[in-house]
Amino acid sequence: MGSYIPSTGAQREEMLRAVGVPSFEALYADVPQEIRFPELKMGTGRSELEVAAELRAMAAKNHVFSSIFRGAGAYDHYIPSIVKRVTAKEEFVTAYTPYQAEISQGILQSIFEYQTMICELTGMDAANASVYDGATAAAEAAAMCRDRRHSRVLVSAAAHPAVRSTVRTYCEGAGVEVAEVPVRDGRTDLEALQGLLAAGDACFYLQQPNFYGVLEDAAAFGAAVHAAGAKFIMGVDPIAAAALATPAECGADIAVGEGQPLGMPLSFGGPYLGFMACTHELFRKLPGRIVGETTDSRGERCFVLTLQAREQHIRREKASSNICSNEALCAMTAAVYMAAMGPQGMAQAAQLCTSKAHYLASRLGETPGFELAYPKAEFFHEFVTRTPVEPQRLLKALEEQDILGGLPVEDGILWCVTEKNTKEQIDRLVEIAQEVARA
Amino acid sequence: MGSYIPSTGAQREEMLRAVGVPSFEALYADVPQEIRFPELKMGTGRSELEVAAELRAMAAKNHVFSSIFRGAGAYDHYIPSIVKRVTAKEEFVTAYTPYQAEISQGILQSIFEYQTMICELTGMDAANASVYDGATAAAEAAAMCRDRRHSRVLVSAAAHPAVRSTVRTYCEGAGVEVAEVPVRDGRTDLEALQGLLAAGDACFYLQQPNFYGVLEDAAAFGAAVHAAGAKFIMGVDPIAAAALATPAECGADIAVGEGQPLGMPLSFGGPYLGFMACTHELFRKLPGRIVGETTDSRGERCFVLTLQAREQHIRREKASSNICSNEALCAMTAAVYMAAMGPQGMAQAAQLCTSKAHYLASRLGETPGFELAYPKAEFFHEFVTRTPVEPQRLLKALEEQDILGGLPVEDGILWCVTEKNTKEQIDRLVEIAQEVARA
Amino acid sequence: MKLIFEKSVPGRCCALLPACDVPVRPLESRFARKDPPRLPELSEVDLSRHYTALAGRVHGVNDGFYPLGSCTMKYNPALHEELAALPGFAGVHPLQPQHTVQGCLEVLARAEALLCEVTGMEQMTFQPAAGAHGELTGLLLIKAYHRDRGDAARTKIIVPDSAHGTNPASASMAGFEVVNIPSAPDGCVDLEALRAAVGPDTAGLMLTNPNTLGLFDRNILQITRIVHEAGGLNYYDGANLNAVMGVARPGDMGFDVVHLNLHKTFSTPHGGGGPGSGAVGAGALLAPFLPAPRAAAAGGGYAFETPPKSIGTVKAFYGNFLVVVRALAYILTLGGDGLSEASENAVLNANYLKALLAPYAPPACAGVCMHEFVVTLERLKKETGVTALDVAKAMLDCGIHPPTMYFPLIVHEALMFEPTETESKETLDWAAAQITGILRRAAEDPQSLHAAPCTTPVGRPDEVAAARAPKLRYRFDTL
Amino acid sequence: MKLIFEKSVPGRCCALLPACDVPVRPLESRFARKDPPRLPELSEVDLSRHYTALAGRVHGVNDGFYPLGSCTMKYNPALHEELAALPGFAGVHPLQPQHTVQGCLEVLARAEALLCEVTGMEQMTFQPAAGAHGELTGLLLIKAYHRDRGDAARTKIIVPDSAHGTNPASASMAGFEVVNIPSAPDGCVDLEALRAAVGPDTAGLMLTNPNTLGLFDRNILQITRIVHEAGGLNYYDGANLNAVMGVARPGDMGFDVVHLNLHKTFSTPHGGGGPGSGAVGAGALLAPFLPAPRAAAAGGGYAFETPPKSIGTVKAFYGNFLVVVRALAYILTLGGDGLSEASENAVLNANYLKALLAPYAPPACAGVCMHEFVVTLERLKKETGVTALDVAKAMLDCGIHPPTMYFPLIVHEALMFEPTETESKETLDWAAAQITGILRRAAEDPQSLHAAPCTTPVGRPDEVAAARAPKLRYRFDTL
Repeated sequence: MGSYIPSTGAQREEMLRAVGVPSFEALYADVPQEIRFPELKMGTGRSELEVAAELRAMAAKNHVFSSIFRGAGAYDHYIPSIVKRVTAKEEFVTAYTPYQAEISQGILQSIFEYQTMICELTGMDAANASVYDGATAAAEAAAMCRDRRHSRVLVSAAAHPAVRSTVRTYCEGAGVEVAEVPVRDGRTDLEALQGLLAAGDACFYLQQPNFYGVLEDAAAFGAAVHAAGAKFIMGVDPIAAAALATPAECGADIAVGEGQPLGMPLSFGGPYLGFMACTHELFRKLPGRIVGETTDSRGERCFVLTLQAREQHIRREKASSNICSNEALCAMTAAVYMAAMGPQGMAQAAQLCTSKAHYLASRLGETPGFELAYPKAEFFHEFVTRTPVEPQRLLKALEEQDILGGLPVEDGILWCVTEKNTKEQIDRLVEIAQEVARA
Repeated sequence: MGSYIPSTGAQREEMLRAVGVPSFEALYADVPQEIRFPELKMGTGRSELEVAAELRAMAAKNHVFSSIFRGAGAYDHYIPSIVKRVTAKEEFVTAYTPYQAEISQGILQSIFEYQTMICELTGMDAANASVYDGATAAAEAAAMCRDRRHSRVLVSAAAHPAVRSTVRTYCEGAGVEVAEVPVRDGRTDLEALQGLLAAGDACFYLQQPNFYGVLEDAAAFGAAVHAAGAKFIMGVDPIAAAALATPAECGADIAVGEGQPLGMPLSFGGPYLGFMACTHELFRKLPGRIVGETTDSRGERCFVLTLQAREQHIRREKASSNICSNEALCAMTAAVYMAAMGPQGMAQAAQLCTSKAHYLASRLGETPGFELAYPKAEFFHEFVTRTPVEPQRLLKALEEQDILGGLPVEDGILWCVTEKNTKEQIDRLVEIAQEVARA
Repeated sequence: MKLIFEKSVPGRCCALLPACDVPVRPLESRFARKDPPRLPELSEVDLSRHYTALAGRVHGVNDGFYPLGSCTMKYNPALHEELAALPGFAGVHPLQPQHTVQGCLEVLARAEALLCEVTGMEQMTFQPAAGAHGELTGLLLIKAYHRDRGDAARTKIIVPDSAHGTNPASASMAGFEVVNIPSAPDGCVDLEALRAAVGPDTAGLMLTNPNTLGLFDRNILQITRIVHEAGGLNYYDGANLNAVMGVARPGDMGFDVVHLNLHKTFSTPHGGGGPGSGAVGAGALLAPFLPAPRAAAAGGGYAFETPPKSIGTVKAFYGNFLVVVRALAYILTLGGDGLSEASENAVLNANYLKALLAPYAPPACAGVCMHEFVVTLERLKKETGVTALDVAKAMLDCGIHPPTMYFPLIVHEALMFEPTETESKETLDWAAAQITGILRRAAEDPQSLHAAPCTTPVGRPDEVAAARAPKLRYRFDTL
Repeated sequence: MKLIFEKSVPGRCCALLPACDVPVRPLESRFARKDPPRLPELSEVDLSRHYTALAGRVHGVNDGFYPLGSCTMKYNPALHEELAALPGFAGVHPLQPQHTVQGCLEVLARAEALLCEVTGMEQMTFQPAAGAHGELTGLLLIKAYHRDRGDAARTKIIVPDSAHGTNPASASMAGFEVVNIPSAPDGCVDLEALRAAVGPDTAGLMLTNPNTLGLFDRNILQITRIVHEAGGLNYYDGANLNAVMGVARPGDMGFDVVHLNLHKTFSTPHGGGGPGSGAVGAGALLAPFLPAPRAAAAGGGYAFETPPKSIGTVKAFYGNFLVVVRALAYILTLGGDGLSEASENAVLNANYLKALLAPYAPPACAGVCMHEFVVTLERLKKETGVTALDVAKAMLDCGIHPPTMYFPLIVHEALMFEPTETESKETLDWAAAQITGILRRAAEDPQSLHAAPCTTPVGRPDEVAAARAPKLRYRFDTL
């Protein structure tokens, strides 16, 4: 039987005697007899060899595609080896939340550095130590904007579906109204937003690039939202953020996003990372852990969890969020990733993504029927094409060649290209697409 | 271009100025002009992404079998996860030989512990910190036994071919005669050895279990060798050693072996580990690094490389071996493996190997033609069967089912079974063998 | 030590990405940012040493004893990390066709079945990423249930005052009004107070059992019955499940919904504050409301399905999947017998350590405890001036992670110890000797404890200054 | 700290292996051992903490500066470890059918071609596991060559007295007589002494260039010509190749055989003393004698072949294959331009550090050095009593791994620094400040240096006692 209990049978007997009870059974005297020691209907424990083999067999039932052209909220970027090596260090992996600053400086400093990098990436003034993912970051950001006079939450319909549904779930729980701003030609409809905005609105959430890969005229949305007295929340892709006008430059009050592209593997959807940053005016409303700099008893710089007066363990039902455990190791991963890439590497990644995505778009465009769904829009590394054949037929043909094609969406297929996709892979995809179109 | 040089171009210029030379070129003034700066005919440097993809593509050109029934000097044992995790720690991986004891206690202590475990496994009095592999361990052991009056080296022909050829290469270099003791019925011929033994013989090397998996009557060989005034060297499998009479019990003067089964992956043949242990009389002749216990300036127990007077950097041409770098990280791997397994786990591994090997032998035996080649011999986890069909035909059929069958040898096929082979795998192998035999 | 930004050298970099093998296509300039982010510029050797140095300034479970109460800091097996890193798990896109992710779906479905068996629930979601996230989810289920029944009056959640702070915060986030009820001195529910609190406005009760004083509430069946009879539902905060796996199931205790902290009870590592997994199990009443999607057996394989009355999603995709992989490996390793053995030994270890400390650190409650216990140093403080904080800080100098301090709030100068079952008798004996040594020293040399810790990389931080004038990011202009 | 045996508890274990699923078949009892080995009995948490503690007592390249002369302690990229662990490499049996190991053969063949290009050799073997093993192999090639020519008289190998100790030891192991020749004060070969030494009994010369004083022998072409004209062959000890990659090739210098330390020059980690790889390259004369087997292109793929006059094997299988994987990744990453850049910067770093130290630690030779340099503290010792050893030990307290001490033997109170190209200017500036600080302190407070180190886990060990009464294993009976 598998077990991670070090004390031997003899030691356990000795300990029971020291405690003064005759048996394990006696330790549970307070548990009502009728519900005590149920028979758990599951196998008995197994050896490491067996469990390893069984989980490996499960992993083998999944297909890992050798080239991936699907994004839609989870992106196949290159992960530098040093990122994996650093974040596998047992000290980082096995520690708890850094309550005891004196023996947690490694984690605290790494998060302080992470917060700084997120601020640099977004142009914002302050960042927290992470929330669960991009979708919950959006929901938490919306909650930050609510006050007695501002309640309704507006969300672009061009935001990721999971973001929209998560914001809705959170808001419905809190009894807050959510309204969606429609999409036109792959872009959020600014006029529609202006028509919708009303005095009691708390905020508007815009995703940049949006779910269809399209770049929005973010600053114009920011101006419109502020004119109505609401807050402007931008959800940004962190790789694109290295190249695009920052949320701060676009007038955002809060910037959030899914941090997975910053060094986290696809992992069937998690663990990922929600990052959150905001202006100086709002930082005391940020949810979750925040690390701050201070000095220790010896006068040296050190770091601590700070602003805890915001948090649930102090404020209890008056806290604006209940978050405590966040995604600290993912935040460290993002920090190591950004440090390894540096400003040059981030810019290079962004440029490779854009160039390769445009190359695929133009190559696909050689075949009639593969027109861009939103030809007037600028895009970063995702775009939608119409298809001359049923999308599923094309995707099946790609799958047979070990290629994960784009995601089927209303107007066709949503393709994604990253720095990992070589010209050879792209050309091969186009070749297959042409064959399928001809067939 | 790939590079691991941190100093920037500007810094390099500054450093050249500080050194007082105008250029890199000037640093190489002593290199004759006619051979300076050859054009290296190889590609320019590449990014990490590209190199990772290229090496992964090479790895993908190999086939990793899902079940392995081949041993013959490299064994597919289960490697506990903790072994990999511990030995991947960067401190252990990136340190040099522990010359500076004060900041190398981690490595020194782990090797001291390894030496102790090897002594326990073999029953011998002292062990070194490893040599390159089992074959070179045999060659080094033979060298330990030579003196002015004893020179010829006798080797069992039932030893692993690589051991025999390596001993021969080493001895030929040193101008020492090697003679092989023939095999009869899968066992080393004791009478032939007795006939061969002569006054000037330095040693006799016996492998237990031998290359054909067969257990030798080792003690009888020990007695015969000692009677002739020579030394008795035993080469042992370390998993079998947990169950078999120890080399010490068999009268060995030196015990050596291939340590790969102790937690090292198959790795296409290396890095592996040569372990060496000997009696108290011989320990000052052990080659290579040895760690010893002592006390530090504060009176505390600590560990150092010791007995360096044996070694090449002191004795130069009078040293009996030239070894310095050995397989320290593999030795640590073996130590972590043995500590994780403990005496119970080692005994269990040995019992599983033997039981499963005998199960395969008996199941194969159900099909006519798959007779044991050496039916009277006891075996540990390897055995030879004759085959009713051409061995290559059977092996090809197994390969098609993702099974690496045994190794073709003179008398048939040399099978190996370990604790990793499940009953299901064994039954499947037998089923295929029966099909091939019927076809 | 220096910040990573202070080690940055302009122009330095790692050579990670290739040159562009297609025509370079710059973004339209109107979309471009003005200045590049001031990320650090380092070589790989700089990075390696920076983070090696940071790792040396962290105490993890692999470094030593970590009896942090309520956090269940058990040992994290090496196997789990190996399995979670398998390309067959880590390399899978969440939106792949379902026939290409049957292994992932199997992980989710099997982990669900096993955890339902442990908790006595019907179905489970892995979407919540942490315990608090699970609480919110569970409360949204309760809310959806009452709404679905057309009962709009049930707007209140009852929370004992001994509860973790997340309970009231979660209830509030889910749009409930919180009714705090006082607990008995032993942290158990005051049945009279509960009876007085329930009514037609009761949506439910949130409870952790064993409670935050480490006691199993012997009235548990009455408590859940009172709430049920009032038309409310019972929420089980799984923070303390490590005491009762295979011993008693929340479902059998009368709970309708349970959240688990896989990163506590099921041995997945905590990562310095996440990623965790706050899986939520629902009984028959609440299962139809679970978040979507949920992996289920279908046609010889597995498929995602949406529960009929799903509350929607509480996170993108399916939760922290790789954490579930680890938890599944853990459960398969232990099996039913191993799970109860783990709980029994967690309880034994707590009682043993409590007994060793008792002469110097009086327990807040008499009798047998569950997997954790609370001591009060009120008298020590009165007699010597040494506080629970001082004692905790002195433990840092012994290489022991301090217990949870000043919680639960109902105990003065509280220290809450949770040794977990993965500590050996020797470790407990050693730790007890260290701690009693500190407590004895409190009388002889209180100043030395006020001055602790001395051997840590930094001394006590000035937390007040940190909060008063927050410095939340590195300021490049202060260079 | 405790030994692992002192942490053992009878009956404790890890649950690693399954129950037997076939009939248990005990070994015939006459073959069984009497007592089980006294291996330690621990749980996984014990193991994890034991080795975590040991790792904390090791200084690796990831921890900081490591200027150990002659050892080329450059940074070991993380990528290499990731690639070497790929199942496609680590999971391959050495005796698989060749069509199932084409990737492994490609690794060997491509690494061979690239390293031959760097060294100017024709063919290469990866069988030797370390530098010294490569020396033995190379000398056996020379021996086989002369024997093949029927020239039995060539029994002597010439070795300058500044050579690494492995050179004469290897020559002796290979059955040669060693002729030591004195070197010039700068460690270069004394041409007259060489001319006097060569003759019809000369099998060959062993040389490292740059030499052990860090100087490139400007007479190198004359030296190799003298040996060749006498009928001998030239052996290049590759220990110092890191100075001259892409700058000068041993083959072009006149060498017939070369060994490389992949774990030095080609950035594979040293593992605390191995596994390394002592690849041996042979020119046209010696290639036919290389060990068997050797991977070579064949029929669109790769196959093993046996060189026509092979000396046999010097190790089982094909050498430390996973080390070759790492070296190949390194060479592909750097490329031809990167290799010469690496050497140039290794040389620059050495000269820069030498310049910074020169005011306090006089170099043993004037002028430009190659990738390493030697200082002599003879005068310091005379004036202050502080020895090179004292200075080295004081460096431990600064977090710097000391340089190689008391080598080469021809320099008194020698310290040999090799910073390598992977150290930054800041690191060199910082280290120089630390070291010059120590050297200044030697005059003011020599006693503090005799007492160093103070901050390491242990103080200076009593090496004499260790050698006099060797304790080479744990004694259970002393418990």
